Amino acid sequence: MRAAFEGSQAIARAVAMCRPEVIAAYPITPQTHIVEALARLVYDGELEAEIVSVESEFSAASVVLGAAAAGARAYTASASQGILLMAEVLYNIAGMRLPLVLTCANRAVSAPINIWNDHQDAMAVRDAGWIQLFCTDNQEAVDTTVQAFRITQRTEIPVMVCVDGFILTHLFEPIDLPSQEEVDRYLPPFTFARRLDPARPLTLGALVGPGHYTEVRAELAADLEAAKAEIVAADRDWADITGRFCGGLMRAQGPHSARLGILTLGSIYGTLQEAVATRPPPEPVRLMALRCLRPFPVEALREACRGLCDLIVLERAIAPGAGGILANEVRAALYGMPDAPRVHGAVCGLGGRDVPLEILPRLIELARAAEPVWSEIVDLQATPPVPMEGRVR
Amino acid sequence: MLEIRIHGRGGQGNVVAAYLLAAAAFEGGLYGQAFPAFGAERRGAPVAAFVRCARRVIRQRCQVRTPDALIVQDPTLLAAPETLAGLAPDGVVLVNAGHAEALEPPPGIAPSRWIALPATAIAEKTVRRPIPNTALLGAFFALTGLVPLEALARALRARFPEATAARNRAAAEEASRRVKGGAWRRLVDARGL
Amino acid sequence: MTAKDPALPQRAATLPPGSSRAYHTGSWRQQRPVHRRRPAPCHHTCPAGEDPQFYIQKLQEHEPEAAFRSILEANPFPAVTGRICPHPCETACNRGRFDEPIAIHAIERHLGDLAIAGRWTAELPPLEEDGPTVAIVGAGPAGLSAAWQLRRRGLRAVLYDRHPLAGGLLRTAIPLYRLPRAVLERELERLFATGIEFRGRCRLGQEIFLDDLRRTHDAVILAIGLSRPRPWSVRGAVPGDLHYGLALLEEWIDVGAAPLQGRTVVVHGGGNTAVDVARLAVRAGARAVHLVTTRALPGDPSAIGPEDVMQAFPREIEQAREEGVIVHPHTTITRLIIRGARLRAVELAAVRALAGPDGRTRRVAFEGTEQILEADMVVPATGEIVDAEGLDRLPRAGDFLASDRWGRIPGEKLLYVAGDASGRGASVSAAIGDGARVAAAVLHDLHRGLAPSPSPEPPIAYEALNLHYFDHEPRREPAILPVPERLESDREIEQGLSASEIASEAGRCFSCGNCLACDNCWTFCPDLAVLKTAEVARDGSHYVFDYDFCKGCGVCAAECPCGFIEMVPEPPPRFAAG
Amino acid sequence: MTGTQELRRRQPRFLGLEPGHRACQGCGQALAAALVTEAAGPDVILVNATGCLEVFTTPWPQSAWRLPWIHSLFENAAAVAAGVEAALKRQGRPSKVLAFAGDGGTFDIGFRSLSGMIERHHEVLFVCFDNEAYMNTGVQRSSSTPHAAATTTSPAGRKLPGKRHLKKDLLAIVTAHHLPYAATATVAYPGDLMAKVRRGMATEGPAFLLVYSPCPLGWVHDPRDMIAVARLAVETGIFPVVEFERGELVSVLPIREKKPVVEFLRLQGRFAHLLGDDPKALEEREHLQALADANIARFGLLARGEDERDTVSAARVRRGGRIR
Repeated sequence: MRAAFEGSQAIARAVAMCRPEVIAAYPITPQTHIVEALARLVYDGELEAEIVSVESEFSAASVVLGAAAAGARAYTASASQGILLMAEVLYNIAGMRLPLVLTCANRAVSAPINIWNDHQDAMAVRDAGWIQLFCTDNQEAVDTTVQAFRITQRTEIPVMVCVDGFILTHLFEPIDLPSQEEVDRYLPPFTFARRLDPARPLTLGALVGPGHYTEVRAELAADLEAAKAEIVAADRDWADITGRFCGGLMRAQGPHSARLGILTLGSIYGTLQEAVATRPPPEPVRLMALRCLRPFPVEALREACRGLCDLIVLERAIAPGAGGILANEVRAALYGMPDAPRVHGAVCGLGGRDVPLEILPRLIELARAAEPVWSEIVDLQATPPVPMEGRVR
Repeated sequence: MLEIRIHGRGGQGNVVAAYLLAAAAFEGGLYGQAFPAFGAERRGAPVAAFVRCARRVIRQRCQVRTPDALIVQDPTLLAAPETLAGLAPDGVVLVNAGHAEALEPPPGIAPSRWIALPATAIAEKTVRRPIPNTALLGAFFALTGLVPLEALARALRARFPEATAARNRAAAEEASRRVKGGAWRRLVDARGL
Repeated sequence: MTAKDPALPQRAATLPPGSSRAYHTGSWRQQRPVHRRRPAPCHHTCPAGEDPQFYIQKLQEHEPEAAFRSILEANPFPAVTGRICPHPCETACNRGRFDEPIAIHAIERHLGDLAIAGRWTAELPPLEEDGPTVAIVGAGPAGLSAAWQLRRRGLRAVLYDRHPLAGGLLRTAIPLYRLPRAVLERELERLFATGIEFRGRCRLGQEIFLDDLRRTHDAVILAIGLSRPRPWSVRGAVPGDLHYGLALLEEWIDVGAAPLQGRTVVVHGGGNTAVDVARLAVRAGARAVHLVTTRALPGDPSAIGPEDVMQAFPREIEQAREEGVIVHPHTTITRLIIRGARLRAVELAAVRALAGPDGRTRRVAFEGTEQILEADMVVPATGEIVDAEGLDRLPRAGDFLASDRWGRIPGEKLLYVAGDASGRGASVSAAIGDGARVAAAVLHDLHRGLAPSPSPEPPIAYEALNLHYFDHEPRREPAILPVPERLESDREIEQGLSASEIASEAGRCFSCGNCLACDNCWTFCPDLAVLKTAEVARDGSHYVFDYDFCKGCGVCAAECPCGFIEMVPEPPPRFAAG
Repeated sequence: MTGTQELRRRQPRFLGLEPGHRACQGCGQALAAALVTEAAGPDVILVNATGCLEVFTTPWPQSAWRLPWIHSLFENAAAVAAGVEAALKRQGRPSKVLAFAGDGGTFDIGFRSLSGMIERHHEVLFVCFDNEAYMNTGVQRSSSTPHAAATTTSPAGRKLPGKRHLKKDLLAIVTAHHLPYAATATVAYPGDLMAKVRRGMATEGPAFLLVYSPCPLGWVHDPRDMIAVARLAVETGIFPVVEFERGELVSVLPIREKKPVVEFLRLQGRFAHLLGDDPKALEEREHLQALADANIARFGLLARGEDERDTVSAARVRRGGRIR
């Protein structure tokens, strides 16, 4: 059903259609609208689930951890400081291979305190052992949320769905919501083989010494690699039902002749698309959006970069003292690839700074540099967002 | 594409106005996008929201810097330079003002592009609350003919309980009768809508 | 599921339940707990060698017959000793330091009476028809006990006694109100039903002769007791109509008469016989009865030691005084005032026992403390000596026949002396114990048994118990017949305890040095290395240590209420050969 | 199958904790956990915070647990248990949820999630095994460490003799949540302990049980004295054994024969520096005695005459086993 929704509302309805049994969360902007909407559904009796309104994100993550271990489909959402407060538990959930879904309404991490969007929070936990999927718009947010529940159930690896805070969570636009019937057809009832059960008592979370720790970690690493196929399959099967495709591991658009590519994460992709369409650059450009940050889709990325001379990695996060986080991972991924493109690192939109259409020419300019650009914050001098100085004609 | 910026104060239903505008556009068969200038503002502070309408999917997520239309829910906001900032050369302004006749357009804006309306008074009469947003929307749709008023009515019903929706619809209709229908039609045509 | 379950999801180091059982933490141990049974004080002090702790346990386990049988191993007359024994076991009882001792004698008596009522018997081996036979002279407690022990090992014993019936002083010298004869008869019947022979009216040196007995039997035990009164006079003077206490007592018990009607009687002596005579005097209608003894009353702090306290059982002295006997402690008779042949009065003087330079105590009568006590009869009861008629050749030791502690008479083969005649008597229980000890020696000398066990292990100390697990609870005292009723009949004075009172008393037992089956070790083991057994384990406990997991912390030993668990160093590992 | 294995199979007792765990000799926590799970099992799910208990029961590849058991982190046992409980509730499964943590995971780092769990009224029995310091990391002081006790981070120094602060009154904080059931117990009185576990299990809503669990390593006492130390803590008034319902004191374990605190101190190396006759030691001794007396006065711990529920009666044994 196509209707106009605020992103958070649409995500909440998608979660509800996946029939979660336990939902736990702690309020933090800009995630709040999602959890409020879910609470409303439960309190109105439209959703049969336990809502656990915890005293901290730490407990939110812990509650869904326990619920998943007890064999319940579990969901939580957070952002920014919340994700960092959860960090210890996030590693734990993945290490224990507990299936559950978390929506991260991406937001900057203080200090300075800032409630607006960037990707620093998701980046901070990218090595926790989770699957991390980024959404370019709310339609993808909805579709990816449904897919996430199937992926986590099949892989026993937790899935973090990253949605740009405010820019998507608070964006009101027309969205195709799946029908309950479609979701039920796609998503089997939740089961968990290692469920806590007195009838079959197991010990979960044992102490593992040097003699076996490596093997357990290797198991997780290998299974995350293998999860790529499951992520692609989940997207394909969902497309078979809804006709909507989220790009599997990553999206790419643009002519084969293009020598310049721009790779980004999340909602900037739409702005770049619009910019290319409305302000055609002198040379063709290939636009790419990485959907799957973890596991990192090395093969897909190399495939998408074939024929490029320059690749600009545009990202909304930074590793102070090491440049762009994604840019560095891309460089590593392309290392040793025959005719690998030059990789330019571009950082923008930190702490919610508006990324206007005018970003495109700046990027193209960047790629013209004689030497590859290691890392540059491209919107340092950008026009500040409203309030701004008046220009009355 | 038509880009609209709505200025108001926290608590005046600024975001709701933006969402309603986009929802009405959607109901009228257009693609509508709305989002607030996400702030940490509290009640009373100046706030802005953005709306885009087009006949195709709108992909950009950036803010509206050069609006084709401004909806100003509180005339005192006109004192702040950013309120009128970036208005397109042929852009229009709809202002809520108690004494509409007394309010002159600033230099550089032709009277034809300037309409003041006692929306709060209308709201107090119809909605029985001093929330001018739906009255302003009614007037805006009448002036631009962007979508029929019925589309706004559907959007109102989707968002509010029956009675509230009806009262707001009354406000919109009352306001629409106070303005010259289609006065700004040319702007809308010029934006391909 | 200690082994790996193939169906088990192994992902993320998931583990099967209880799999730690494959890991034997017992290898950490440097010391290990063991059950070590140690004699309870009651067991250690019982002259007859009974183990009250054990029979109280059996009673609590609802096995009264097993409890009774355990007594029979040491003593064939629980119903008798339960009545007349001074029960030193109760004096030694650890519970006495906590609140009051267990009423052990009442429990023993209860079991004895149950056995009589239930006609319970011991399980014995068949008699060795052509095996050795042992002659026992004297069918008193010591002789009967020796015969019983020999019988328990299948040997034939023949008892000879000068009286027509067996029992010795149990029959002739114990007042009926202390030991109803029916009780004695039943226990003797049970004894003789096992094939022990009795030949009455055989007085040594008249009907039977030692040499004949030694010829016709493989061994001879002399259990002849002390039947001759120690000669008595005061500065050589004796009244014309002198009656010795023991004779009066035997006559009274036999025919129920004594020439004491209306007379003022002074009994001289502080032993049980003296007290019994004083009490019979009361019953025989004496006007007044005085008991004069050089020793102190029990509990008198001025006594310098046990040897300065009356030997009679405290409860008997107490009852005698209740009945009107006037006791003169630390007093002696210094002169008899006789007119013609008749006694008119006795002169008494205060006496104290003093430790002499040689360490032995001597008694001194203090000049100037004399007083005159009008009396027309004085009855000496100052003890008896062995009647050596027909035994002239045998070595003597003072009033007794000489022997080693196993009863072997020096220079004689297979000739023994047991009981009072050996000087090892002092009480019926002691005589029973001595009879058993001598029997053990006989069995050994006849190659029918091991060497008599050496001196027993010391009893477990009060401090070795963990008393946190016990609460104070009063001892149940048997009912005592009121004085008027005592005097008008021979009814038994001390009553028994009811079954429920007996159960309560048994419940007060600390089970010193033996398993109480209280579950403490089972409950408190942090390593779950103590296992409870449905039946009694080999070591007499109700628990088994699982050394695969015991780390040797010692909590079980510390919290065992009974001192039954001991920590011992871990033995060094034994390496398999090759 | 050997005799002992066969005998073990036939034990008339449910074991939630199996032997072969790696606890120290005389570990009070191991005993406490065994007694608690014996009383609670078998239809329960255990959630265990990081700590000695977790480490010594589940070193891969062996687990000492006979019950479904999960360990997540140090500070979130209550929250994980809340999640398990929510799942069971949603699925209509009847099993009961127990959360285990040491004093660190309860008084300190785990307190936030404990408070949240109780406030949200989850039907969880939270059991704190209180051994009064961070034993798992090598005996560092916690907010549960008693005043003047020596730990590696509150050593018996020349200037400062042991911990400077008081033991946190956690029970007062917990009962302030107005929860249905909260109590203290100790390994020295297993009957009382197990009865309280059953009461906690029967409680609708959150229940809290603080179990005094001696640590021979950290308290520096002979392992064999484990029970004696716990018993003296009660008999001196140092550790009040009490029971609260809806924040109201409903019962105590009365002390029949009160013991001087010094008897308790004397058994433990962590108080060794208080046994001398220098003024400082004397003052601290008197302080601890005063604290014990204050407990006794506050909770009315002295038995009036002989009470069938007092310290002596509660410990009493008889032939044929303890009344369970």
